[in-house]
Amino acid sequence: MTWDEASVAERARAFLAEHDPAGMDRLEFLRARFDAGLAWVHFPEGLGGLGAPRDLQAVADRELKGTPDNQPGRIGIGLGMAAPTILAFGTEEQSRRFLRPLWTGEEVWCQLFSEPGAGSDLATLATRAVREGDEWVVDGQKVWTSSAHTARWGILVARTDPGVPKHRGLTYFVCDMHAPGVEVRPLRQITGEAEFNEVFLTGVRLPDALRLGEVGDGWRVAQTTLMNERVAIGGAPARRTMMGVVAETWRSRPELRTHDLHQRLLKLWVDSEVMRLTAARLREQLAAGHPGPEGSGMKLAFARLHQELSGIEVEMLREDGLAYDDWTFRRPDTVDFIGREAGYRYLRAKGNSIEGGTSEILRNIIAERVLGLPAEPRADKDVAWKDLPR
Amino acid sequence: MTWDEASVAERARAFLAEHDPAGMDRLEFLRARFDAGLAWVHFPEGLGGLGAPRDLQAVADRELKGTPDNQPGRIGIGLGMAAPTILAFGTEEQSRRFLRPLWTGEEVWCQLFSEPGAGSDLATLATRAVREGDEWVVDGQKVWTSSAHTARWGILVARTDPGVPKHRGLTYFVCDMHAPGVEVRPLRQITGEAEFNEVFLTGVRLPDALRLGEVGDGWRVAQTTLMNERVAIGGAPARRTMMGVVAETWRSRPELRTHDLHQRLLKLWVDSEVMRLTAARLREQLAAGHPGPEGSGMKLAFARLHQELSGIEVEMLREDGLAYDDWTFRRPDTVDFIGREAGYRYLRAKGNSIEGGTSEILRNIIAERVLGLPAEPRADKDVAWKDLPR
Amino acid sequence: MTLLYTEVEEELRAAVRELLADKCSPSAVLDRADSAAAGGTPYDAELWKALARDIGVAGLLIPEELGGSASREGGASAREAAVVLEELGRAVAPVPFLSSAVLATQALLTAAGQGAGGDLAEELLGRLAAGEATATLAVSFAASPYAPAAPCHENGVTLGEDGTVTGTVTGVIGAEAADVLLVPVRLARKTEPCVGLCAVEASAAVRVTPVPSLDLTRPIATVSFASAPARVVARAEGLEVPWVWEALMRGAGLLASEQLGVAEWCLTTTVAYVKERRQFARPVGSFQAVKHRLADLWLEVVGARAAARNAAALLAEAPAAGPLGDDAAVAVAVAQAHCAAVAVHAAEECVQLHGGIGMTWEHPAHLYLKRAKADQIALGTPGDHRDALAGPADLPTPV
Amino acid sequence: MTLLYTEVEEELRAAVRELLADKCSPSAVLDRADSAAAGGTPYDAELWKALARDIGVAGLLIPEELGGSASREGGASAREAAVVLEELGRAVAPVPFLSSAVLATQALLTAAGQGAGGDLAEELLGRLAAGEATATLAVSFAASPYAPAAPCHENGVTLGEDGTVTGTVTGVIGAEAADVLLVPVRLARKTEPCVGLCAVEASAAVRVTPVPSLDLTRPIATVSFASAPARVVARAEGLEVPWVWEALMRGAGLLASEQLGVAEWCLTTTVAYVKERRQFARPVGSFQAVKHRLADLWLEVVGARAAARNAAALLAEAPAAGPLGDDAAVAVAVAQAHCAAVAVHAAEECVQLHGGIGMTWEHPAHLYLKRAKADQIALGTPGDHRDALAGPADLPTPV
Repeated sequence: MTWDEASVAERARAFLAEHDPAGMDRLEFLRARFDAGLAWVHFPEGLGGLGAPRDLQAVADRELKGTPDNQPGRIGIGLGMAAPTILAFGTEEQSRRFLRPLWTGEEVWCQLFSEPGAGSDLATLATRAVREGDEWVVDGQKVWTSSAHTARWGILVARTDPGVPKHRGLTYFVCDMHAPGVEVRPLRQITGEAEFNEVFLTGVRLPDALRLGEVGDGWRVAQTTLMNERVAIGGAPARRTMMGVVAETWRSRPELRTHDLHQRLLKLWVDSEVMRLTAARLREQLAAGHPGPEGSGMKLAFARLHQELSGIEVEMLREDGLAYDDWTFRRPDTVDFIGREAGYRYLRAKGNSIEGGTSEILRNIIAERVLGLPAEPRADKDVAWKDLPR
Repeated sequence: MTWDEASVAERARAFLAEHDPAGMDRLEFLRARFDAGLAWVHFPEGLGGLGAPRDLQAVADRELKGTPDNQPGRIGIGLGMAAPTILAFGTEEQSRRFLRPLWTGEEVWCQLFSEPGAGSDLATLATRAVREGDEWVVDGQKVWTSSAHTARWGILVARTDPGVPKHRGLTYFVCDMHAPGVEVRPLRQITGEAEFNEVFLTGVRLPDALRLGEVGDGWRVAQTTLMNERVAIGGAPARRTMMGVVAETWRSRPELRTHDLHQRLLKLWVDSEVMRLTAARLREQLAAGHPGPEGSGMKLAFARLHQELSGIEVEMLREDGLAYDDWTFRRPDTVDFIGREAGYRYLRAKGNSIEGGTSEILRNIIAERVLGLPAEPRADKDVAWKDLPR
Repeated sequence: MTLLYTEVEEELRAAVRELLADKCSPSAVLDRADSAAAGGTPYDAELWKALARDIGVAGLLIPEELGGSASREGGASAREAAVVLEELGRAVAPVPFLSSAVLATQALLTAAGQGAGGDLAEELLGRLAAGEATATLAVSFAASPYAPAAPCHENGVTLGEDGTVTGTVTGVIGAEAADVLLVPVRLARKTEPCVGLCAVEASAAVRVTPVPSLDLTRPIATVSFASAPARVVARAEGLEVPWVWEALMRGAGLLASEQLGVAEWCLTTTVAYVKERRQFARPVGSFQAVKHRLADLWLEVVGARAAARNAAALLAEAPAAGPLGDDAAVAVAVAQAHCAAVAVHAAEECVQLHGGIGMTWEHPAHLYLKRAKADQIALGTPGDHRDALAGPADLPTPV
Repeated sequence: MTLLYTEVEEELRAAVRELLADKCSPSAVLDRADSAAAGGTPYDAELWKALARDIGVAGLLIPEELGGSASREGGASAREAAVVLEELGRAVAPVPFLSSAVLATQALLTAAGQGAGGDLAEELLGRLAAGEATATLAVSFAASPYAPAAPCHENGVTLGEDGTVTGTVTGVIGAEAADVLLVPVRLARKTEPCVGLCAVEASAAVRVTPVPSLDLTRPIATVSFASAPARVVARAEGLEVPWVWEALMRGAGLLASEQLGVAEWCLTTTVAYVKERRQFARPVGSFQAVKHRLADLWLEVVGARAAARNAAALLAEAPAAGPLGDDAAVAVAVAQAHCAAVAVHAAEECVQLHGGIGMTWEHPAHLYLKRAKADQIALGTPGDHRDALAGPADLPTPV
């Protein structure tokens, strides 16, 4: 059948009629919602969806408002990055095994991509995976891994063939974070928190059944993950925005107002509104099935806006801007770019133009893939990875 | 002898005592001033100077204030570019022949460097000079040549050996603008004026005596010219500045004032002041004999400032900004970036980041020569010019 | 409401673009600009006739019952007018669409909505829709929709007892092409300040003096009325001139789409040029600094499209006449504040990245630079529109 | 007057830089910041002693006759203090130079110049010059030199009949390291508003409460006086507190040199990193977009040096006490408006171009980002300094 607003709403109401959240265990309710295809309606039936248009998810969410949710903040990487990749490249078994506990939040996921020596140039990554019979033995170091300490699974890109050019020798795995040889160390950031981790992989044995996609096809699989990440970071409609937070400060502290700040805030208010409209138009395009290239652009705009706004807020606060709420070295479960105080927002926003693809890389992508400008002369395209200059 | 402020002032007063400008022909006065070494005191004796420190020129100028000048606006290219190059690379005969009429303004000079196919990448220029006995036969097309129609001489870079890499096959000449085969056509700009010309060189015969520097050494000679050009454009202390002009509009038209414009103008006033101080510090360094690399930076700052200020002025003028003073296709003798009306200033300023080295090229120069950052991978360094991809 | 383009809109765009490709090449526009600078008419009457009549762009905002194509049920609206303006901007086409089919038309629609003099307004709208006549609103193109004073006071055109108007208006666009001039006037016969909107047919009593203009493809002129016979289209008590403010606000909202078109041409043309132009044995467009600047510019243009579409969509939903709601007013201000700056930035980058050739009269880049800069001033500066947002955004001005 | 560095200044710089290279490595600074965050003292007493006594930086602004090295004839001046601040900024050195040797010292110099209480001021200046004592000015580091209200009113520290002071001051730098606190007070015994500057020796009656601060290497603290014994250094009628304004203005002018030092470290460190760091089999610093950004940043730093030197030179020429002339005031405002922004921009580019590593606590980049951002607020924001220029620049504020 083809789904529309009415039929999805109908199905959601029917589901609620049979499952009273008040009367059942939270997890049972979420599992039932998944099985009813109301988790992500654009996923196939049997995998938490109905094969319906993506934009009808809003209808299901509206109908199920107020019922227990899967705490998306805790499992953002699973929802935003692992799930679409598993759906696109996973086997039937893999999808059935992983998607349900991923969505219900029973199993947290993390991302094992970046390495100290491979940031923007991810494809040079050095973590090796060597095949031994039905297993792969993985050795290497990953970094910038959020939730690694709470994660059950990790999406991992490793080098399975150093003898071919860097993009061709990679393979994509699901890493068992409970396997022997997986060591997680917190990595403290300039905010004082350790939102991320370093992950050391030493002789970690992964069954071949945890491979996602073909051997040597890891780069293509990873692209799917990264595209989804950027849309997730830049594209989502925000309830509470950085502009809203800063405007609140402006309204509540008349004594801090100057024409200098006012003119700059008005400009940024316009920029925020333009970004909101651009994101709305992007979502319309996605819903209409022809995704525009605006995705990577949104993350660019988002980072610039967060950085300028949070910078103005600290400046505006004067003496209060000289203070910082808390330098304690802790490990937050969830991340809120606009949470805590102005100083935190300012420092945390600096990461927005680095994490998930630096703004420099995003500009390259736009220039080459959207505008069709020629690539830089490349020295590393056709050289075997092991022979690259280091 | 070593010159100081007192002795230069003394010499200037002595010169004036012997030469009463009121009592003699303007040109005679200028020739006498040149012969007295008071034209450019840092030039050697006999060539219009005293071999004195450059900064003592201010003393001579002060003493001779109010006497006939050489209309520097008319002969800027001769003074700013040709003269220092002739001094550095010319033979004794060439210096004696050219410098005096150059400085007095009897002979106007122009620059024959850029070509339609060789702008930022000047070294790829295609104008050929082929040796025939004691002469060179020149064929090619030059562009962006100001004063070409009034010029007696041009400084010319031409390719004398296409068989070697582009930088090594060039030779520098003084071009006789009255020679047969030199055709000058005005080139209209977006301002409506034709401040520049296209120059077509067809079988132009130049005696070898007009060669400046060694055969094949043209690139090095041209560098001297270009460095002097950039200092000339960015470094000179200005009586009337773009900031001054725009501030005048602000003061005289209270009804046009808004906080938006006010905040932007205050920022630019600070930028102008910082540029003035940077230029002053640069001149101090030059006078002290250790020139800083600030030179190319000044031209960058100068262009940005002119463009932002002239853009604000047109916006500030509202209905008056919709008008333009005059679109007549004419050929001005002198150029004044801040002359005429706001619309002209806005359009003319667009050229400031292109002429005499684009801002992009200047940033490359700063990054590589000042900061020592690695050059881009180059495909054209060791290839014979004739074999370069086109 | 959608921010995308509908199929109907894309068809309209295709028709306009095809016509412009045929009749409005850059060199043709440049030739006309030259002749205009030499005293010729700045507008292309033949091109305008083809647009207005054959394609019917003159009636996009005029209700079907008056001969136009606007209607609530699937007819045309501000959305279609916006698409036309995108194309006209992309071609810097010298036609009086904005002055006649948007500004003058909006003034008449507001007047018609008011009853008094409605018949005359409807008659005029009919002539405009049919392409029989071209009009303009005799108000300075630099007037801000937020300016407190009524323009008919600034320029002081008065309607005499004898039914003729006298006075001068400066900074008017489209006057050379106008058969009918709509001018806000003061009614002399009243002691009470009372204003009106008059329709004046072009005649010997109406002198249009072209002014050398920054924008070569849409110059301004000074219009002087010397006892010119006039008909009153609408009256109002007090100093309010709703027909003017409504027209300026809606015009500003649609101007954003013209600015989008200008910016798109500049981006596309520059990208194409840097792919071709080689320096240092590489395409200029392969240098990362150039690529990053064009990527940033692209992002600005993407934002401009979203903002311009939003303004057009909300204007399309607003009543044809009468004051705009807050949403529409905010959408107009946001679109102007953003798109005006983007068009100027795109044109400036276009000149810079073309290098020397971009500074020459022969290359069309300067036509776009001049249009973009003039549009930045037109119908309120970006600063005016930002200031207007302080209220709706609840960002109070410092005291 | 010269904008270059004199030989004497270069020798002083070399001595300071050598000491800092030895005693103030980034890791040492980071360790101290950690311990400070954990409640330890934020300042390095040993390093400060070496600077103050062995090199004698504490007395650079104090006249020779009082044991310092300042004099009109070839002695030290604001120029030398500026060079020291460049180096301290380059090392984000945790020493109370700005709070004691600049702000407190300037307040005392102004007081001494005024006669009344001059002896006490001179005695204190002698102790500071000798490095026997360290002081601070108990005024918020965020106070603007242009703020209309006297800070002693905002925080309301009062001097009682019994010669003790009571009250609280927030946002004070250098308090943890201060043996003497100079606090502007209201004199309780007068009905006429009358203010004074008091010297309070650190004691149990003076509570210094560190505040978790954005700037880890120069945190702020809250200072509470509970009937603390105080000596009056100076008095004034009305609400004027010249000692405070003069100190804040001169401090702002010299802070520009610290900002220059911060910006230089960030530029130099980033350039070195992008030369080493390879991605895509090339040094990151060979990518043109990175090169152009660093070229622009270099130009900003060049301008910052010219502006900071100009401010230092004009402060050096100004009388040690008393109101600054227009030239010096303009130089201070220009230097702050420019250098504050350059330091922040340089630190932000430093973090960005280091990529992930720049976001880690282990890398020193964040210490400079936090210092630069705090300095932007300190002693007047760039906006405050720009507004102060409207008069001298004759760019009247819109009404």
